[in-house]
Amino acid sequence: MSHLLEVSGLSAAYGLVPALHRVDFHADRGEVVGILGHNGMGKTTLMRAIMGYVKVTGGEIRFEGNSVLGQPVNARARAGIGLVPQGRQIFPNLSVEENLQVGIPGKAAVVAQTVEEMLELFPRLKRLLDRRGGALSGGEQQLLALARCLCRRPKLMLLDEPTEGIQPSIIDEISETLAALTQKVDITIVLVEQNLEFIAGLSKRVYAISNGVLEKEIPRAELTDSRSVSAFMGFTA
Amino acid sequence: MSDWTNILETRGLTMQFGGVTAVDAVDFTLRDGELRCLLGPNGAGKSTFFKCLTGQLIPTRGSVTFKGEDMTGWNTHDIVNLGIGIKTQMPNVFDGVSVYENVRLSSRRKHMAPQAKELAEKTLERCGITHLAKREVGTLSHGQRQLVELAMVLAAEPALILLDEPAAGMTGEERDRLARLVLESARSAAVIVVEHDMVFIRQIAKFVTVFNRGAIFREAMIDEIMADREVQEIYLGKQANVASA
Amino acid sequence: MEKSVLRDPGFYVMVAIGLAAMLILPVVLDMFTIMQITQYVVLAVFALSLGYIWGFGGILSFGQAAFFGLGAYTFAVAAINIGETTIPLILAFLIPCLFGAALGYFIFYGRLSDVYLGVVTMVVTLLFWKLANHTAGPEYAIGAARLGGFNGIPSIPVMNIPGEPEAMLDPVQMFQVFMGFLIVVYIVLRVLIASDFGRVSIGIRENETRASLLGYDVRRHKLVVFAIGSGIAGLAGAMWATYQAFIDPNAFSMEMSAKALVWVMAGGVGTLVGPIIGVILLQWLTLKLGTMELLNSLAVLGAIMMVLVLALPKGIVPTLRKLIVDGWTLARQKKTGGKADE
Amino acid sequence: GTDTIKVGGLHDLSGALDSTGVPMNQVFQLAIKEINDAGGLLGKQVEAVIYDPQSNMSLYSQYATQLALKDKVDVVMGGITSASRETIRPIFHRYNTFYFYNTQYEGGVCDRNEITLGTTPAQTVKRVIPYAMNLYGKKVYTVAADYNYGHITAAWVKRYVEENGGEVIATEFFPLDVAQFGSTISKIQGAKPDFVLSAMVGTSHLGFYRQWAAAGMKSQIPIVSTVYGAGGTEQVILTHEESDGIIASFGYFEAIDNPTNKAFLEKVAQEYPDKKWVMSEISEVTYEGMKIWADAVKEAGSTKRDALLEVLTSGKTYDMPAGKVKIDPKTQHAVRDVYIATCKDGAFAINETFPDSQPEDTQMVCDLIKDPKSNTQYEISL
Amino acid sequence: MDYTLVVALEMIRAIAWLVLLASGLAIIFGMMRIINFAHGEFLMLGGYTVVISTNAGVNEWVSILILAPVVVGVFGIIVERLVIQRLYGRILDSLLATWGLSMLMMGGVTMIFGNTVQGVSTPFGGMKIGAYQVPIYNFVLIGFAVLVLVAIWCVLKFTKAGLIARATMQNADMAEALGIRTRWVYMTTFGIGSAITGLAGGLLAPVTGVVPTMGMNLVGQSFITVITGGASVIAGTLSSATLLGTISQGVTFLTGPVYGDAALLVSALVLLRLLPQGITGRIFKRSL
Ligand SMILES: Nc1ncnc2c1ncn2[C@@H]1O[C@H](COP(=O)(O)OP(=O)(O)OP(=O)(O)O)[C@@H](O)[C@H]1O
Ligand SMILES: Nc1ncnc2c1ncn2[C@@H]1O[C@H](COP(=O)(O)OP(=O)(O)OP(=O)(O)O)[C@@H](O)[C@H]1O
Ligand SMILES: NC(=[NH2+])NCCC[C@H](N)C(=O)O
Ligand SMILES: [Mg+2]
Ligand SMILES: [Mg+2]
Repeated sequence: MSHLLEVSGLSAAYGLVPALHRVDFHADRGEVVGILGHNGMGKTTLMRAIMGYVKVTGGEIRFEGNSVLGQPVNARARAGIGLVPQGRQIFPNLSVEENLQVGIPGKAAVVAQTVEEMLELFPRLKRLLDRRGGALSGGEQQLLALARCLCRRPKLMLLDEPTEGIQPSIIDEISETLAALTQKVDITIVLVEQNLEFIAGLSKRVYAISNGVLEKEIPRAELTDSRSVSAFMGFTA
Repeated sequence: MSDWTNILETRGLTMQFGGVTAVDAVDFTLRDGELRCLLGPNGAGKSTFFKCLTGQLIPTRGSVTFKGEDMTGWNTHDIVNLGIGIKTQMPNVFDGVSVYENVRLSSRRKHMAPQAKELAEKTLERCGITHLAKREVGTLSHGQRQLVELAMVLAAEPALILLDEPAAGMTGEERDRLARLVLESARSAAVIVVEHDMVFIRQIAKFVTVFNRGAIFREAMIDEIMADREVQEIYLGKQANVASA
Repeated sequence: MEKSVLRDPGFYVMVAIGLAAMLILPVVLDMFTIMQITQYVVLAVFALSLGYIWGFGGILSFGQAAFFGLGAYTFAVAAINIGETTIPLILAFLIPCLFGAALGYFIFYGRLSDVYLGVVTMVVTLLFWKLANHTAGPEYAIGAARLGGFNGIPSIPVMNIPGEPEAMLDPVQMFQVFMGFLIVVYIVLRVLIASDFGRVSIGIRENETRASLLGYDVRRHKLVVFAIGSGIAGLAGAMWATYQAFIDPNAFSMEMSAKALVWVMAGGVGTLVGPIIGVILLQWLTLKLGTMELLNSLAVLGAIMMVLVLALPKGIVPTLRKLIVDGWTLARQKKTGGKADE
Repeated sequence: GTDTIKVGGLHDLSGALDSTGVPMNQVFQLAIKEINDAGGLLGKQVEAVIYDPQSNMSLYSQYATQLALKDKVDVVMGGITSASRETIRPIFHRYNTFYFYNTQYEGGVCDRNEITLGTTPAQTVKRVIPYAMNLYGKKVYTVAADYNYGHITAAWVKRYVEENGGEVIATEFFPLDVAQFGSTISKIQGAKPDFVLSAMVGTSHLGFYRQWAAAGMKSQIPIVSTVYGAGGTEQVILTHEESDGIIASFGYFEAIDNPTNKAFLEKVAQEYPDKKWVMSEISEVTYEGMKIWADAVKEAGSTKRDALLEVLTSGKTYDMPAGKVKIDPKTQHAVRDVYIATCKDGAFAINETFPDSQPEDTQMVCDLIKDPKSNTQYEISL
Repeated sequence: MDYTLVVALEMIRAIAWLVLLASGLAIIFGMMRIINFAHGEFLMLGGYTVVISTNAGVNEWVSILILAPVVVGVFGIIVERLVIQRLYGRILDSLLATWGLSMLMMGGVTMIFGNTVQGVSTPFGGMKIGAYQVPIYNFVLIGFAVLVLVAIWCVLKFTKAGLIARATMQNADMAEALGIRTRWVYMTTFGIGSAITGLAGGLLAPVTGVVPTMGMNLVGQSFITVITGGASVIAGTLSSATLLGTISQGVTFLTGPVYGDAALLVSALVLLRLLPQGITGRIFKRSL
């Protein structure tokens, strides 16, 4: 059977500035694939390319076996791809509750019920429900971004540095939550992270990306120590 | 200007938004040249505290004294001109112009053009982004933007540096460089660092203040804090042991 | 845009072109054409005033006409009363400049931004327009000058050589003097933009929070930029008044403001050459269209504007620039085998 | 050019006043066509140079200059609102380009370089006021356009009403863009005049007549107007029930019963079969202007202004659709037959005719024979 | 006594008038941040639709209540597809493009129908209030103003449409990532806004004459109402219309239309100075 997500020979560029070169990797159902890389190496670009924001100059992206290249972002989202973008992208003038509701398809009842579930997963948001999204603290926004993404019950989640700005204890909680999700509803995750421990804790396979090129897989054994990891990531630009 | 030993003092500093009390009667004191780490759960009020110090928010109650000068309710630019520099949590940079110009606009504040130029270049070097000097900031990656903003703060040579989650989105190596940078800057200025990255904190922290629910929860040396049950409770979780390892 | 004017060849080229036009055109062209071009020159100054505050101060005014008209009326009234045009010309710069400062205070210290700023300026313009239109009655006169309401003020004195009111400029001289004004305004703005003041303006345009966090007083800064723009617009208004020898409330019309926006837009925001080109292009069109009785001229002009916006969203000048730059990068990539330039 | 005789036409073909400008321009071209069909002038064809000032005063001054300096036309017909006239008149005067203003207006222009054929208050208002006062009574409420035409006309109205022992109980001025008259209509009702005198101009102001009718006032207080119907489109835009009963006075109405007019209207009908507008003074006089100028050229054998003025002011009478027209040498305004008519089913029916009325208002202040240099518009002061 | 009544009625009429003028724009601008400079011409188009069809023998009410909204709505959608679509997030370009559009429409309508069409007279005639006569049609205007507001309110209240539109406007990219077809959202929003504008134009047709240039005098008022209203469509439009309408009419009665309009402008200025985000930027924030 085919992979849930299969990226092959993917290249992308910003205008004339190339940012990704022939990236190949895949992710199967219920699997977490980690991606490490120095600043400016192309992690976000990769995520945005899969989601459909960045113009792809070559290669192929298959989701559940069929190509999504032609499709607009919203189509990919409806096909079951979810994104937690770097920088949160909260709707500043919608209340927290509205931020959650927007993405949920279906009847009012369904919406309300889904929101409830999310509040179970992220109790921190409970007391913030009618606060302006823009008024939230950094970490609160990050949590909201995660919840908002999960609201759509995606098959594949693209997480771009999801722990950024979140307090240690909650990072652990999130780690557990995500692990649980991959087990229960075999949700698939492509995870871009700087927090080695977090990425090590979750991902089955971890790749390093450097100057837009996806390098060889990093043995999980190495992940514990940042020095040896950077060896894999090639030297800082 | 009156003589002073504490570069920064807040008394009963309080910030309320409608019902929400983000900062609650905070008495905070910072000695000149001190490096302080400010920890605390998400939503504890750290960034809001910073905003009150820089006049981005006018505190509801209480006072802020900098270098013995009560500057409560001043305009941001007047406060900043007394010698405070801040790196905000969400990068605030000049997207449309080059990295170099960003930093120069900062260094030019205190120096004549030639020195400003020099200082700008030196700072880019220190932050290791000289190779990006000509790039338009809007086209940079998140981490790169973080560094640019840091460079802008340093180039202004402030007496008090406020860093709100500077290590966010930095990889191991950049983070280590950043740590060195912070320690180095701390020799010439007082610094307050807000961060959730314990590894980073371990590298720089001596005396630490912990916020919770807008109020000061603990103030102690880092090891004490890490060992503190309640702090682990509300904030650190398992990280405590990892980080102290 | 950021590099010092003195090291920018483009700057010298522009000035050279300007001077050449000023000296050569009168020789090669007939008087009428010169008068036509004079009109472009005047409006170009007007366009520059908006091009500056918008492109380099991030201040988007829907009401630039307020200052244009104010300058025009100031000049008209003063010139008719004084019977000489040098002092009126200066007043036509100062009064709008001061008014701009006052309005700027109202706006920026009231923390009005983006659309709201736009609308406030628009409202002020409408207000001027309404009131100016209402001054038809004989009771509305300033000294010897009847304001004339909807009809406006006819037979405004032609510019004269400073000091000698009798020595009125003939159309060709007027063209050369105005061309001179345009060049000066262009140079002043270029230098201003390249100066630290100018760079700060650009910074403010990019991110006000950061600007104030660096210790720059954003409000005062914007106010100054706005006032300068207003003064220049006023100057243009005065030139317009003396060029047409008549002025009416249409100087205050939303159309006037909108036109300025179009010129800058079409030519390219964030450039100074752009607005000038925009003026020449679109004014020439408007005029041509009126002279040929094919379809309804309004319709055609409208269509052209839409096409312009859609085809050249960034405006003519920046689009050309980008073409050049891209070509260059392409060439460079051929050599370096194209990798992200890290 | 020397091969043709050039005639300039400046009428708003687009913008706020196009509804008036288009008919004028069409009749203007018709006249030229006739002249050329009859073999042209001085052995040359007449060529029309037509620009569209788009109801925009700057464009007026633009094109005026262009006609004078670039096209070097021999004469210019045009200008609708007095505003536009006062914009271009000084220009033509400066460059000695002969100018015909063919619109009914507020009077007072005294300029050797201009021939003014339209009617003035002394010809129309002076007659329609007593006429209306006899019918309805002595209390008048004036509503007028807020610019010189309106203001000066209103002044004349006041003068004539008082001369006839009546009183103007109120005068209100409206900018040309006002389209809402609810409050005014209530005010008028409060003031209870015997009739309303309207000097409202342009399309927005038509809202007044419509809202007046909507409030059911037509049956209560009658309206008399100095410019209603001048454009030739008012009756077309308003419905009959809205326009019926309005009394106006002009130098021309379609209903004028003479062979010249019959023939004229037929020609117009076949030249512009699908025209919507009604022939009005402004248009007919534009036709006169062209014809009279041509006639003068023939007679003078030249297109030089002074030669033509010679002929034009010689007291010759022209037989026009509007009736007999003569040019008064002192003011260079027309001495012409003036009519009072009432709107019925959207068309004006003539009630009274006043043969060769003089432009007395202007004659009081202007004498171009004594003072040929004169170049102003006098205003009455009350 | 009856005079005060008449004055009051005029004021309410003026308010209704502003509401009708502004509602469509409030949707298009308030939700999409698109400055539709051709708003006046959209009204004009509505007016023409009514006049033309009525003269062609269609029942006046059918043309006002059905044809006008439909025609203008469809036209709006076409415009959105061809032009606006490419200009989201670029307030200015949209301003310029639509300004071009407004000229194109003025010219176009003139070319097609000529500048003079037989208008339709106001239905219902007058009615007595004490010594005064007022057009019954005023009540119709007021009625529809209310109706329009209620309708919009229901949509925003009982569907997610409003929420989705707002989200799209605040961050289209992110909305996309949540599966929202932003292009479609834009298109319908613009269409609806246009339709309402069409209805308004249709309702105004019998009061003022319809001419190609009628839009020019309306667009200013509409914008000022919307902007001073602030973010929220209904509370905003209603509050600012009420304020501006009352003031301007009051002054008009006391002095004349010029100062009435001037008063409207001045009060708009003062309002914006006191509430830089418009009325609903500060007061009744959370309202629709
Ligand atoms: N809009 C853009 N235009 C041009 N270049 C861009 C743009 N966005 C990113 N880049 C460049 O593409 C490269 C990859 O950027 P990307 O954001 O993917 O890095 P990243 O791996 O996510 O870094 P970080 O860890 O800091 O988020 C960087 O060199 C960046 O400067
Ligand atoms: N403008 C505002 N209106 C209402 N509540 C606000 C506003 N700004 C901040 N808050 C609330 O105040 C609390 C403190 O916010 P702050 O950003 O200071 O937290 P923080 O300590 O910086 O958290 P983090 O570590 O996640 O950045 C948060 O709960 C936030 O939701
Ligand atoms: N559209 C019209 N009725 N125009 C008549 C114009 C009358 C007069 N000349 C004026 O200045 O207004
Ligand atoms: Mg990234
Ligand atoms: Mg924070």
